Amino acid sequence: ADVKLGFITKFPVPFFATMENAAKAYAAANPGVEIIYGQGASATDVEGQIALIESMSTQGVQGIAITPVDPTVASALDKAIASGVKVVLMDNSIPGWDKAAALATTDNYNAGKIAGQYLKSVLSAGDTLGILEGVPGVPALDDRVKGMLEGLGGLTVEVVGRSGTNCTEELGISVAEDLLTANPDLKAIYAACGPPAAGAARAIKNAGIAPDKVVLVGFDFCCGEEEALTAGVEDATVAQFPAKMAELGVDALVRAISGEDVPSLIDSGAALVTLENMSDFK
Amino acid sequence: MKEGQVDARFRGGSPDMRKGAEKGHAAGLSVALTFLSAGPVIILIALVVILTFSVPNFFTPRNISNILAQIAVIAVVALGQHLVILTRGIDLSVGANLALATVLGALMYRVTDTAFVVMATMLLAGAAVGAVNGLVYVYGRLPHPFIITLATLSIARGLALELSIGHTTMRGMPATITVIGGGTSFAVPNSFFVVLAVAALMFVIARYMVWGRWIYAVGGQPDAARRMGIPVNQVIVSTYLISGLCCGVGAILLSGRTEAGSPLYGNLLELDTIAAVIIGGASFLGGRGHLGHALVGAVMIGVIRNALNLLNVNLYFQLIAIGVIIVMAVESDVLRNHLEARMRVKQAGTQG
Amino acid sequence: MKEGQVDARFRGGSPDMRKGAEKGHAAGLSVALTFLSAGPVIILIALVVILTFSVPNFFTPRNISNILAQIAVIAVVALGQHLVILTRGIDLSVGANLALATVLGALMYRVTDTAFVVMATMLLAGAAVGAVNGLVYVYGRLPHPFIITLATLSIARGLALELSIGHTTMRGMPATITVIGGGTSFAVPNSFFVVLAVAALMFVIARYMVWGRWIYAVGGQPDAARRMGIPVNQVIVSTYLISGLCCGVGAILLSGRTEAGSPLYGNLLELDTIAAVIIGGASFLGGRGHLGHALVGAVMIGVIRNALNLLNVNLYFQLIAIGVIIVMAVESDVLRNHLEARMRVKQAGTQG
Amino acid sequence: MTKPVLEVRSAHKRFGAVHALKGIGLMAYRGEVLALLGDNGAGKSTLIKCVSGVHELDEGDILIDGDKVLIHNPAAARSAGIETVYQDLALFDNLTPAENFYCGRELSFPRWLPRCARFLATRQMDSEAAAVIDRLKVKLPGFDAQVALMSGGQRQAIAVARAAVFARKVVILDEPTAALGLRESRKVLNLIAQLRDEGNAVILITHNMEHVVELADRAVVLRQGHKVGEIEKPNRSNQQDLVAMIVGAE
Amino acid sequence: MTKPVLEVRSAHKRFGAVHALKGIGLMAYRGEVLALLGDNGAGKSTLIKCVSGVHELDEGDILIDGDKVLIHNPAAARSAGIETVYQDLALFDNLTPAENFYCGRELSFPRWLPRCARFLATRQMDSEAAAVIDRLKVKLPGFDAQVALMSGGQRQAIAVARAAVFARKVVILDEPTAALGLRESRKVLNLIAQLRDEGNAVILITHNMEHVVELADRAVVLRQGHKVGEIEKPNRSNQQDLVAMIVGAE
Ligand SMILES: Nc1ncnc2c1ncn2[C@@H]1O[C@H](COP(=O)(O)OP(=O)(O)OP(=O)(O)O)[C@@H](O)[C@H]1O
Ligand SMILES: Nc1ncnc2c1ncn2[C@@H]1O[C@H](COP(=O)(O)OP(=O)(O)OP(=O)(O)O)[C@@H](O)[C@H]1O
Ligand SMILES: [Mg+2]
Ligand SMILES: [Mg+2]
Repeated sequence: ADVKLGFITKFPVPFFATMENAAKAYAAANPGVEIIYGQGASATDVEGQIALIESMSTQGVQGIAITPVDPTVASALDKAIASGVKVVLMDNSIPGWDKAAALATTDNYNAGKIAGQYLKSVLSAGDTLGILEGVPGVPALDDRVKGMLEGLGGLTVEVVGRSGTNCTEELGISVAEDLLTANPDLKAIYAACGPPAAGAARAIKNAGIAPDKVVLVGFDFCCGEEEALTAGVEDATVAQFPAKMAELGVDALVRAISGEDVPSLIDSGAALVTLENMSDFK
Repeated sequence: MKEGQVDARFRGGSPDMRKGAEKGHAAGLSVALTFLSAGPVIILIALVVILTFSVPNFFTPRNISNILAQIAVIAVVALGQHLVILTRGIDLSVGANLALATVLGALMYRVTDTAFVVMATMLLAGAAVGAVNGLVYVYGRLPHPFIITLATLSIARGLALELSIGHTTMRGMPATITVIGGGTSFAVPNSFFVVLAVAALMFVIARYMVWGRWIYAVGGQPDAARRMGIPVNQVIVSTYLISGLCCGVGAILLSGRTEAGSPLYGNLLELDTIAAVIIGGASFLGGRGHLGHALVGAVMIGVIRNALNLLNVNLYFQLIAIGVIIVMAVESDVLRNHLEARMRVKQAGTQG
Repeated sequence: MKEGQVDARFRGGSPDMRKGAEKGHAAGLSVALTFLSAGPVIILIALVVILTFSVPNFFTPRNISNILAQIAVIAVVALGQHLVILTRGIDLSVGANLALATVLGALMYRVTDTAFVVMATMLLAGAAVGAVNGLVYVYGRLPHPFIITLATLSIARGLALELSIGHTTMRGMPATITVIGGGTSFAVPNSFFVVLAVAALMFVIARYMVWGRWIYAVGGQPDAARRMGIPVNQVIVSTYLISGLCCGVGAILLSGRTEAGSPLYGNLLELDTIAAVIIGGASFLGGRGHLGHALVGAVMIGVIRNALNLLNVNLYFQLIAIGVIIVMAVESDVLRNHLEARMRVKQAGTQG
Repeated sequence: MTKPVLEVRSAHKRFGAVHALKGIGLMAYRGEVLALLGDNGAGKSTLIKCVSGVHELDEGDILIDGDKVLIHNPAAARSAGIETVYQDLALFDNLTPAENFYCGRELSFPRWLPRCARFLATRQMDSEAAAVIDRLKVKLPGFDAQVALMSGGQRQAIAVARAAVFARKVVILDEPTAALGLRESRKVLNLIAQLRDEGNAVILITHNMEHVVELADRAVVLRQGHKVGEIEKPNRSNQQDLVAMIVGAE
Repeated sequence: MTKPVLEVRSAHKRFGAVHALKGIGLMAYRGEVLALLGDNGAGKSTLIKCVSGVHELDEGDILIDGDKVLIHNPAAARSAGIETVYQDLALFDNLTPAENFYCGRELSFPRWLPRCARFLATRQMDSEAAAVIDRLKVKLPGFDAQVALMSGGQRQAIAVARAAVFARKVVILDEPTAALGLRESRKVLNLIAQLRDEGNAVILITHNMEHVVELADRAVVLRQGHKVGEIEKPNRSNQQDLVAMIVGAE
């Protein structure tokens, strides 16, 4: 192969599996490109990603495309760059670190705004909103919440709950149940990732609340959200385009290695998914 | 730790011991003692009373029902974990085991929608991982079950991820399973009845069956058990098998509740279940402790989490609060134990 | 488990015991025995040899240097964990403790860039959490350290998250810390020298100082230690304190390596360090085991992970492979022990 | 002489570098008390642990009623009719005396189920254990207290009583009176006589010459893993020979 | 009579419902062996555990050299000059005999450091422990073997020797010869005599009347937590009285 690349994703959820598959498709379509893959074990596996960066450098890759799980993998990337490896970030940036050849991302903050704008369109001032956060401390997931709040754009809703779910369905159900118990007249729930959104849908169903009484907005369009949308319990979600993100990221990396100029920010975009346009996103 | 403490702990541990001294005597003391000797349960009751008055919506039928549904999985798996801990062991693999079982169940659902077959798959999967734990530990003559159950944690999680189609949540479960895991009867979650049934079965085994007696004997003094002709190896293997089976039951409950199987389920379940067992008042010493402890501990964890959610406590502060409350709960039980021991001395004194 | 095994374990555990029988005798046997009695180290060496021949790029100076840097944190924290395990305890809080220390260090860096102050902050933070563990456990008369260290796990993680609110990143560390945690000397990571220094210090304490002897005594027979006038409580508290201090050292190494602090660091470090201690051949029984064990175990874990990364094994399969390899490593050590015991009998036979 | 119910032939046992038994032979007959004597570390406990299945012999044979048997675990020994009171008692600290009594051989029902799946006949076990304890006139602080809290003597009494209940062929007692008071010692000695009269072969390990002289029909002396002598009908007059054998020519 | 070095006054101790000591008084004098007798469960071990700081008395006083002292932990007892050989020995299975000897009172240097931070004087401890073991003529399988693997007698010998080394005022021995062979028993008895001659008050708990008659200057008898009698100079002729006291009027 002409170029050997490393492709590192965060942790085992479908989103990153989709990215990996897209990269594999890219490699298959471009015979000169060889890609080796790595993945962290969990949403907080910083040390795992660092070890992957190091061992890929050891194996002599010319470039690494990575979805950094945490800003603090930067110094490992610095070392790789110092030894002549090109780096492309995907999914999210590393604030204050500008040595990447390019960043291919859905801006999570902007994507969160999309959800916020949707909520603004269906809620009125003074309504209650519960938030199911993702993994506490992970910037990309925090951005989704911050962006949503920004997207509400001046509409004053009352945030009656913010709990972490570790992006799991189990905790999503429990936390949503407790939200509904504490606030029987809850108007809306926003979940920062897919599994807890599906969990919240189930909690609403279990509580015997009519599907149209609570506005449920999720993120990721995965992991059971499709069924929830179909059933009418979930009202909307935000989809990213992981395959596109991966393809663009790897492509930018290959071009950067061959000396071409690449744009430093590549936005793969995000879009609002509702029952009506759902079929376009599968 | 302290020698004097041993007495108190033993007394706390064994319901049998209490009967001895309870005949006649100063009524007040006696009432207080009966109350105190109820063990960790009274800490739980105290907690519930406090929360009822301080947390709005806490003591409502709907919320109670929610709590019961939320703790069902932890409770069932903690019961199995307790058996393992009774034999001085530990089972770190429970969470991954449960995840693998739900994935296999979901795969089986793609083949057939007969609820029985899907349930059997999950139970078998759980038991199989448990059996591997027990067999490798005992016949591999490993120094401690920590290693093998840590290994199966890793292996089962890997397998579950590998097997789950698209490495993700797999939707769909037979209706019966959904009813068991997610339905309610008389406003009480069905899963709670499953917990009760498993607990009752375990209680009968532990208390009235030869095999249960052997578990206590093996936990109490493994060497002596061997010398008394108890099949120590088989007993130990059986506890891991049962723990695995409980993971299978937990898998049925969870996948019924979520109508799905997922390789990500059961994250950190090992810490939750061990904590439940220990909070409930069991001991790592082996051979000591009542199975009810595990239930009490699981309910306590569930109640605390639920109350913090109801109170809209900020996420990070929840982590801090859970830590503090758990220590306080255990510490109150320690103090309760001391109080009980002291009152017992006093009572004996009044009897002359 | 089996009674016969006890001998083998003791023999494996204590280097002191071996001296006794080693005088004169059939040369071949003797060589084989010396080799076997090196303990888990030979399993590690065997592993490295296998990997050198089967994994490209494995035995290169650069990769070895990487491995050493990767294991430094686990190794340092495992040393402290080992002390705790020697007294029959467990410290679940190490990962969260380390994370909190890095966050506090990063915050302190925003105040001053004096490396000494930042390092002192991290060490103090680590020691403080450790002291809380020890003090609450001992003076709260808790039945087992599991509860309190699980609670501080939760509390420290929550505090670390709470403190880092408003900082998108906690990047930036004084140059000295970056050099310690991330630099190399003679192509060897500086962090490795720190590990060696900590290990050497601990070794001297454990082997040559009164306090180390007391740790072994308390671990071996807590009751007897109390009767012999050893300040059991203080000794136990001190082990948790040291374990916390090791987390502080780990925090310096990690934040130096990443040039940042983060509340997410040290995830599951408790399982890794306990596994390192146990894989290295120590025992949960208390009072048994050489501190070198923890190092060997940490290196073994690091080597396995690194080799799987080099082989580009996918994550799911890595999880499976790590589980299998760890069990195999421990099992080989068990078999090595048996072989050693058998050869020793044979050797004694040839002597008449 | 009749056939020995238990015979050990040229038994060897090593623990690592320690050669604890160096070719020991032994015979025990029904209706007879055999005293096994020797100084500390002579190998007495090791020998009887091999017979009762705790250790396996490195070399040598064990014969029961003249047939070679393989005793590779304690269950095998117990089902071959060998009951043992261990020097360390092998009691379960977390169980009550009654539970200790029947541990490993619980009375249970229904019979057609495999052992481990049967229900405990708790009431029956309690009353039978109480009867035995009563017969031995041991005072316990409470019959449903855990054994952990009992005095050394009380614990020893429980262990001896347990073996007595199940005795069928051979009863081995490793220093059964070591921790006992005068009254309890007397009871145990009476019990040993009774076990002998019931036709058991009793092997008694003790350091108490009084007891040997009073009860033993034969005495075997071990020293440093060797059998150094055997005396028929020990009594006051040959007691000195015994002591000399035990202590060794000095 | 001289002043007692150790005095216990109306000691009471309860364990839950068990009233183990019911107002016991006791005096021990320097240069004298006091036998503490009583049947199993009489409260002997409880009494001496209270004196050596393992338990605290519920009521009653302990006086040393005539002064009331508070002994609330074993370290206090040891530094008040009370050495104890416990019935369960209190040995460290994971340490070698020499390490056991000095455990809690390690020889160490440099002196100006706080105790716990000093270095172990390993060589010196090894040689001194070896000398004591030698004097007691105990055979150990290897001087650097762990205590876990030693026979009951060997363990007991180590525990007794440990107390002997540090004896200063009062030495308490709870059934020290229970597990010992003839030779080792003799050595321990000689040691007791020696401790007495060195001016210690020795309190000996035993069930062996031979040893009482041979060594004791005075005997105190407990029964069910009460002190039921005291006999000066026990000998063959009043031995029967002692036995009657121990067993109780029946
Ligand atoms: N499990 C073991 N491992 C190693 N050595 C052992 C083991 N058990 C016993 N020994 C050694 O074997 C020898 C014989 O011990 P044994 O316990 O049989 O003596 P004994 O005659 O019963 O002495 P005592 O009268 O003190 O009980 C001793 O030197 C002892 O240290
Ligand atoms: N820690 C404890 N908790 C509860 N009861 C105890 C405890 N220790 C002793 N006892 C009880 O106190 C009573 C006296 O016991 P102690 O051990 O003092 O007897 P002893 O005279 O030493 O007997 P022996 O000769 O058998 O050793 C016994 O009934 C015993 O069961
Ligand atoms: Mg013996
Ligand atoms: Mg006693």
